[in-house]
Amino acid sequence: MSDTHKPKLAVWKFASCDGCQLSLLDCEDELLAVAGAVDIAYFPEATRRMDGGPYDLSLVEGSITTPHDAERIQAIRKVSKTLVTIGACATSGGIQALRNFRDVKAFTSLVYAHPAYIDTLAQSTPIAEHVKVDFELRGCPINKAQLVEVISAFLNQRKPLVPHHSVCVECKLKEQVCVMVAHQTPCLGPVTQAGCGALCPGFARGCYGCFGPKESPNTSSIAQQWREMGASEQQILQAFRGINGYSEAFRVESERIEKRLHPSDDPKTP
Amino acid sequence: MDKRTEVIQVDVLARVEGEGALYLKMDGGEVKEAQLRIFEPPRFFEAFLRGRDFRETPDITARICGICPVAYQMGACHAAEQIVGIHPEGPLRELRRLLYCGEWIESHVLHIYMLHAPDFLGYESAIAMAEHHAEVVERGLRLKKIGNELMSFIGGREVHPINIKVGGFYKVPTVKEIRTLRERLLWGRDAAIETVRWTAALDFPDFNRDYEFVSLRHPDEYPLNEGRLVSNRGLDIDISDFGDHFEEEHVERSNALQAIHKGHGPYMVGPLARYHNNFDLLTPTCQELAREVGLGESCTNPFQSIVVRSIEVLYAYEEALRIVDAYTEPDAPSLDFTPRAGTGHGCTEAPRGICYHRYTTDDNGILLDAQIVPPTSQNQKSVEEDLLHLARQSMHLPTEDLTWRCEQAIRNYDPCISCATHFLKIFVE
Amino acid sequence: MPYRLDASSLQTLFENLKARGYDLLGPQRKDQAIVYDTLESVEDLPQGWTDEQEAGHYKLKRRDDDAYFGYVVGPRSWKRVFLPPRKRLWTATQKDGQLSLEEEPLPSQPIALIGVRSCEIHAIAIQDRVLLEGPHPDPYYAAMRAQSFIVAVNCTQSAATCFCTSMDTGPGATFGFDLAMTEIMEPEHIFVLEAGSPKGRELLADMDLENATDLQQAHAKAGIEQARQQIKRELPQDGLKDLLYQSFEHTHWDDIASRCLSCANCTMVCPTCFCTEMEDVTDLTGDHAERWQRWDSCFHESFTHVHGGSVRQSTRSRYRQWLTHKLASWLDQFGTTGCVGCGRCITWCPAGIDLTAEVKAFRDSERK
Amino acid sequence: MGPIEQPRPMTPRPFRIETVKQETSNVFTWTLRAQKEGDTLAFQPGQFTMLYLFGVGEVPISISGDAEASGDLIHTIRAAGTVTQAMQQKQAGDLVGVRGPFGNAWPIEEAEGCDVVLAVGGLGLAPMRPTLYHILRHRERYKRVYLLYGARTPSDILYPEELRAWSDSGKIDVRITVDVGMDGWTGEVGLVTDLIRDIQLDPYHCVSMICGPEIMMHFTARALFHRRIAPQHIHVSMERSMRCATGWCGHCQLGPKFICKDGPVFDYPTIQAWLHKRER
Amino acid sequence: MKPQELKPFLAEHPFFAELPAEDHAILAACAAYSVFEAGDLLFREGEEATSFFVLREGSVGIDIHYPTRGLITLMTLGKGDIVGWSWLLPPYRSQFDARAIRPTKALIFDAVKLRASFEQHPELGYAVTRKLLAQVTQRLFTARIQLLDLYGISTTP
Repeated sequence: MSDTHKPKLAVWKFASCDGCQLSLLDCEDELLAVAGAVDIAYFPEATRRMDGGPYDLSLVEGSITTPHDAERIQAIRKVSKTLVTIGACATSGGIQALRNFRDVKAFTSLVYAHPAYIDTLAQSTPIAEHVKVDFELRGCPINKAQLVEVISAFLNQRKPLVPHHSVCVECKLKEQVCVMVAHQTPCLGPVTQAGCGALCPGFARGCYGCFGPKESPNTSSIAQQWREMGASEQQILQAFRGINGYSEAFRVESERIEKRLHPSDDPKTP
Repeated sequence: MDKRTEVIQVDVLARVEGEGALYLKMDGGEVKEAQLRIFEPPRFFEAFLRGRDFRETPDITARICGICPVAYQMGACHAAEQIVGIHPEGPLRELRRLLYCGEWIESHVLHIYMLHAPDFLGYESAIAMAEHHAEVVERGLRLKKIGNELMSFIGGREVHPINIKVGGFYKVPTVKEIRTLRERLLWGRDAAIETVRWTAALDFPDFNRDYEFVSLRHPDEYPLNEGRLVSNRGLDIDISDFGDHFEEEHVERSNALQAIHKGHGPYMVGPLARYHNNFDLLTPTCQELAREVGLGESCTNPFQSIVVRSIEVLYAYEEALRIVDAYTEPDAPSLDFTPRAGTGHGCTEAPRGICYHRYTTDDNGILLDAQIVPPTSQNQKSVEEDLLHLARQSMHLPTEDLTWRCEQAIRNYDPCISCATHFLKIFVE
Repeated sequence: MPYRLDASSLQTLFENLKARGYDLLGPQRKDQAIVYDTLESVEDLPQGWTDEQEAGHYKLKRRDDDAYFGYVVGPRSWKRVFLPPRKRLWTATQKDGQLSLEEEPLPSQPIALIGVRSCEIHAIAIQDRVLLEGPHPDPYYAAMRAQSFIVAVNCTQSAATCFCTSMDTGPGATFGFDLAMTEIMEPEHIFVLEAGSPKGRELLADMDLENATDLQQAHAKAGIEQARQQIKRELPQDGLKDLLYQSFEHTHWDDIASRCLSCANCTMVCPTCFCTEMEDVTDLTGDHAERWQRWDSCFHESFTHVHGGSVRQSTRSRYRQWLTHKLASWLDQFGTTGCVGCGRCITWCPAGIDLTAEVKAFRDSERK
Repeated sequence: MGPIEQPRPMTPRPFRIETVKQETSNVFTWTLRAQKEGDTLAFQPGQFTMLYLFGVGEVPISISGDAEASGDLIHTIRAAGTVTQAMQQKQAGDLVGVRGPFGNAWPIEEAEGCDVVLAVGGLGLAPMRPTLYHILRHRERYKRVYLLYGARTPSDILYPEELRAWSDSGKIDVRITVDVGMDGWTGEVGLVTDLIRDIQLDPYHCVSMICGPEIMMHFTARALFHRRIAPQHIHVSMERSMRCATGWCGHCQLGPKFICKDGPVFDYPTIQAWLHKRER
Repeated sequence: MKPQELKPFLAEHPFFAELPAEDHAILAACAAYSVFEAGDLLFREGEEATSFFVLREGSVGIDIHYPTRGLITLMTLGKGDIVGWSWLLPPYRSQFDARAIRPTKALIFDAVKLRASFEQHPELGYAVTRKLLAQVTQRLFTARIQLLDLYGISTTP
């Protein structure tokens, strides 16, 4: 039933939890419209049909963690006109990039009896470290409205309307009360990119950085505010070293804090 | 056909969560090997949990699986709460159950309508199916959407909810707010009944096996959050004894670990197991409907798991309605506690079956050790045995049909391969 | 002529407004703050609560009396009424070679704003200049303004972050209201009411109230005077414009930038900040498009985006733009400062940056 | 036919693309016609409109047609960003939305009785063209008129036939220079500022209008100062991020000025101090 | 043309006008009057720079040959401009081609003689070098602005 006039869509998975591709299936109201607008040529989670490339739009979920995947992404890039990464794993290495701060060999033997069977890279890296990425959609998970927006923008050949400003802006647009100022709750909102809809402050908790650093994030200043609110260095370190811990701004700040905590240590040691 | 020699290989299994492959080797009419190969790369959750604050476990372990994050969040909370000696009761417990209903609905409906049903009707996908069965697919999408709305309502969002914490929630809904769910749930209950009738009318291969069904059992309720671990072969243990009765092994072809019941072998977890062990605790509507559609109190045909899942969807809708109607606001959104050293266990019924957590913390609540056993790794051996039996039984089918049939047999389990690789801790001392 | 209204009769004022077709918007307690939202009755008012404010700090506290308006200002401002955070401007459909645009209907529901502070009236007056007095008046803003009824409440206490006395914008309301009330707790809990417009006079006439006594009027004055006395912060205006224009290359901007999160909270809570973004969206079919206007901020990199990059790339340059605009170039543009001294940007800055202190730093370094 | 309903300033009016003319590899000219009868757009030289491409977005574009010729609306557009690139894909018959006109005009009246120096760089010729049309129509009102035009390469020269015709008419002294001479170019190679050196003018009765990249305008103004032309008689057309064009959105501020409502045309002293601020 | 006949040209030319008359005499001794047809080369890239030109009329292009794009003119020079300064400093080699675009009249100086007379009359050398540097500075400015490729940039989204 392939429609040759429609752009061909492919969805690819690397190391991830599946949540971002699930977000596409979670677009209950738009799913059939998406299927009407694009030709879903490759999306194993949703269909047995697996058409070959080239694809007009590839959505890539997950990070690169094995030598095989490092090769696979090259092949995918070659058959994709536009390549969009979806989610924190694909854009910043994801939570599994926490391994990047530790010794992965020790990790493997901790989890597997026969680590020799496991073929893994020392680091979990974002797709953009391997191939050219046309657009990165942030989030853990991505916001499904933003996903629909990215697909719409692609279909209409325009720039996706995905702001890079802080979570605070969304929070204020929703007229929520600032949890940092009014509740003294540490929050990463001021340095985190919007996109979630300022969910956590709406539920009276601090943002924990699902969408990664915003444009020009002042991580040192927010760390200082956390300190003044009574957070320990360890807490601040862990806050930056979370889901987007390997994204540059958060990584640099966490390494700075780590140096304060362990002035003489090599950053690789746990 | 009787001397069939062939290797059937499906490199990328479709309509399963995560990436796995099927490998079937037949030689001279004998099925030599049947494997569910998992090449989803490992993500080392248990390793990087070490050194983190135990209060972070609901947020971190949710990321093991985007399909059933609540299962991980609940297991993590329960284990953590056991360490600090708190036990959220009343409205807090009910809200957790309501959230879990949302996840069951979302996950089960996704599997029923989008992943499994196309097999029975011969479509490559639900989208293709929608061309001829638009009403059915739309019903499925709406049913699923309500499950997601339930999760967003309580959890903030459907994937990786943010409102879950050790001790309860960050914020709880008001009675007025929760009642807004009612109309949708009523519609969902009716649609769930239709779903049961619709799935029961599908054609099922004649395939039954004698499984050891392992699930939770709670004296008063169909198990979601808690209970004892039981089986149809006499197992009846506290969840903290999980490690004494189950073990995991690492096989070469797989990035996943496989579990067995010590001294018993492979076992099955998930809807069929829960249904078998807890039929008496389903709502009357569920029980009556099960009888009406010809499903007994037990089901041993894994292809019929789609019907059992539908029954569980109905249960989840009815349970959600019950909770919504009876809800009163708790005094506080969560219970207070002080971190302390200890070991805690959590085991809940994820849509795919039991999901076990065990954490050990120091005085400050920093994790010293973590073990997480997701359902799919527990089912993996059972899947392979199904494949073995099915291949023998279906030797007469042309390759294409046999391949599809085998794929379908894997999908019977709604395997979540993403989860399967996050797992399992082996003790290397 | 001022009138007296018993505190216990406040609801009758609300009823009178409702009877005239107004929806009421006013203060209430939500998520540990006092915010402006739809009011049903006096029951919704934050009676007996007050707010404690400092740079980067806000806390609700119980009062030891039952004052209805015993707080200062919260995170929301009235600009949400006239310039909503997000609003759709039009919907377009393109089909069969035809392009049709449907404008969003203008609002038609009259709104009564209950509890508007003097500084907030000044803020509304400033936005009037921006959005009504230019070459292209904003039709939505104009419609809302024309339909609104303003019930001012004079401040009888100040927050630590207030500096309206420096800006000459309070604490008592002098214009721009239909009704102004002063809440008096002692010796009895009453409001001294004054009309500021024909609409207000008409309403007061209908309510058939007693005149306020001289003593009651004196109490009201004293309350306002008390608020004036409590003000601690100051932002002297003399030479401020030139000071900021001349400080363009000052190193103190770097110091601010080391603390500034460029999170835009200050601009979102500011009652005069008017910058917006125009967002064009489409649906998946490509047949429908919409334009939305939403609050934007000069703290965003995208704000000055032109092909090839942004004009203001650093936080330093963006903070400088904000402060210089607010306190200096605003005067050149609109003949008024852009600041009313409400202190919101100080309170709601997660990093506690205080513009009065930053301006003082520029002044002090100039004097050296 | 009833009266034309005035749309709100933020609502585009549908216009149809009548013709598309490819000027250079990435510059094209649209002739647009209002879809509602009588919905023509009266404008003054120097003003701009907001052009809306359905589903893609909106951009400010200067009007480059003849203000005194009734009827169609003419825009010369460079395909540079997302929106303008998508615009380049459009063909005659397609619809676009138009808001405007917005902004102020070139000081064509102030220039009467004076020598006129029009200095343009790159695409800056397009916004200047309405002024040239005006001057040609009312040539007797002006003294010496120079068009000094700097382009990147000979193939980037806009409106070459018109330039030749203007030059040949003897009504305007057209001088062109390019940054890089290629393709057998025998004209000048160098900066547009170099052209100022050789022109004859009466510095006390001279009005200059400059349109081009900001740096080009800056140096051109400087070269004119050297010729003793007073800064207040030098006018430039500015660009900044423009979203609403109505003065509401705040994006286009340059110091105390809004480019969209106070400009885009400014006399040099007004804008000078802000042109050189380093926004670092 | 005799050196003494060249002297009036030098006195009028903006490049030399400010110099004292005795300097004009020295310069004139190194100079000759020359005429180029359109297309004639004044000098060629890589050759020894033996001459220095001061343009009186016409137009000269400074060219470079670029394999895929042919002849590219980097700048044009006209009346009053100087052409060539490679003769002043080692290794005394021309860096570009200089070609008459239109019929061009110029004063041509013998660079070797010129350098020698500068050695003898450092004040003259200094004065000419200053003049030369002023033009070099102007051309560097032009080159820098051209490097910005200004007309290629648009601020339209």
